[in-house]
Amino acid sequence: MTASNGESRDSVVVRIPRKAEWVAVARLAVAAVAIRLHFSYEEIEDLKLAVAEACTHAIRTETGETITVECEPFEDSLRVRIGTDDAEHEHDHADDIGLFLIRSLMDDVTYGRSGEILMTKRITT
Amino acid sequence: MTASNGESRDSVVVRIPRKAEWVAVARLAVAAVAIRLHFSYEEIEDLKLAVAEACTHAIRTETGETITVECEPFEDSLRVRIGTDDAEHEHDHADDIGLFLIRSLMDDVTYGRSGEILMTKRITT
Amino acid sequence: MDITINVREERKGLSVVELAGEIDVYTSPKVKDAVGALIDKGVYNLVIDLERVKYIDSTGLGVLIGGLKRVREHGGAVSLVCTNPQIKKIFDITGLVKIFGMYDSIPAAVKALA
Amino acid sequence: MDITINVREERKGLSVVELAGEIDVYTSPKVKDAVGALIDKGVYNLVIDLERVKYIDSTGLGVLIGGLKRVREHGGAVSLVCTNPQIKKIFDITGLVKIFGMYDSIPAAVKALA
Ligand SMILES: Nc1ncnc2c1ncn2[C@@H]1O[C@H](COP(=O)(O)OP(=O)(O)O)[C@@H](O)[C@H]1O
Ligand SMILES: Nc1ncnc2c1ncn2[C@@H]1O[C@H](COP(=O)(O)OP(=O)(O)O)[C@@H](O)[C@H]1O
Repeated sequence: MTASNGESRDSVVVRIPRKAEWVAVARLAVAAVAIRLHFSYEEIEDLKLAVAEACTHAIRTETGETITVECEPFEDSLRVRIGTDDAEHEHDHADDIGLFLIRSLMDDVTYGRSGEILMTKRITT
Repeated sequence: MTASNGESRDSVVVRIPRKAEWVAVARLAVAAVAIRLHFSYEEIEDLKLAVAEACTHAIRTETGETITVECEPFEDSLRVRIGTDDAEHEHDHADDIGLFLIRSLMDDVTYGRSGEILMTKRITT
Repeated sequence: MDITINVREERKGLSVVELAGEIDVYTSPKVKDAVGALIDKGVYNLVIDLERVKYIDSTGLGVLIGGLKRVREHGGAVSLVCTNPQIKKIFDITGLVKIFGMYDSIPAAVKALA
Repeated sequence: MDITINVREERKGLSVVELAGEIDVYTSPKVKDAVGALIDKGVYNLVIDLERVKYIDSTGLGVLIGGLKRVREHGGAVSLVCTNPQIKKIFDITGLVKIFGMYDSIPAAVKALA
């Protein structure tokens, strides 16, 4: 399902209120995970943008109180799962610039049944 | 119990593996929350250090797989609760430099029954 | 994590909007308000200086596109000043580089609106 | 979020350890190893340059204290170079400023070990 090889090591989870003011916290936390995994500067910027776009999408088109961002590091990649605490409604993944950017910047993107976005970025060394 | 006034607004939660390599992620995530709350540069550095010391304490003297850092913003302060997912053992809050630094840098510190550390930093404007 | 906005009138009907910081879902409404206020005052030629912008996402792009649409209705235009490769990349990927004029300096961007 | 360590021999038995980055529970073992290796080689006078250290916590302090204890057993000493107020504050709070010599420059720190 993803382009990653190897077992996942540890996961880092960040939960923020589903509000614009907290998106920067999710973005920076994922950047910190990516720094630890030795992603390049440009890859980290790509990840930050993709995470922000997924959070913005959750704020604009999903419902629920919180957004959960789960970072699963693999040997050669980072998988990020972004979803809300409310899976009980219709999900709109109609295309907009945000989703287009996610697909452009990440190596693998899937939309989960419950409205979540699962995306993987490979580490190019 | 704490020195804070006002209702808590939103909480931000970060969960990391109880391993040294992930402490920096918790530290940076709390710093990002503190930036949003307009803490001063020096206060943010104090908070980062206190969070790192609490995580280091959890790594050295507690058990469990993960460390959870919960940030609860109030009007005039930030309360941070740091604990592990294992509350089933004896807790050692014997004094060391780390706990001493936490008490020096934060405005209010309490040790929870299940080994967690609850600490509050006020925003001085 | 926040945005600073400075507006400077270059000449009648042409202003330079200098943005500094991060343009995201939280801060872009402030940019939208600042650009909207200028257009409401009849300023239809805008240079938007992104040199000190460290981060922009689709909400920021949306604000710029919205501004461009509004000024075009009055025969105006928007020129961007941007040399940061990470930010240029986002305009490249989305194809917006073809819709906005993008320049390396404020004088070049102003000249393009002459 | 990582640490860079550079060791330079100033003269026989006196080395300058230049640290850059963050010294925390993850990176301090690297500092401990570097300092330990010097002491094992018989270098008992150490200048530890913290000018490019952006962050230090109790694990970093522990490594410095541990190094100081070991060199003192051989009549040596440790001088720190540090002007960053946030880092000085931590040495102040813990009282360690009285145990280490703290100086504004490498020459001053070297001189103190003469
Ligand atoms: N690549 C593009 N080129 C030109 N216009 C675009 C492009 N992508 C999106 N737009 C337009 O920009 C505007 C803002 O887009 P977007 O931020 O995705 O949605 P929203 O309108 O919900 O903010 C929309 O009117 C959209 O049609
Ligand atoms: N203020 C201080 N002054 C002098 N020595 C100290 C001070 N605080 C701690 N120490 C000593 O520094 C060493 C390291 O302390 P610490 O990092 O707290 O514990 P650990 O030994 O578990 O790493 C210990 O030997 C301790 O006795």
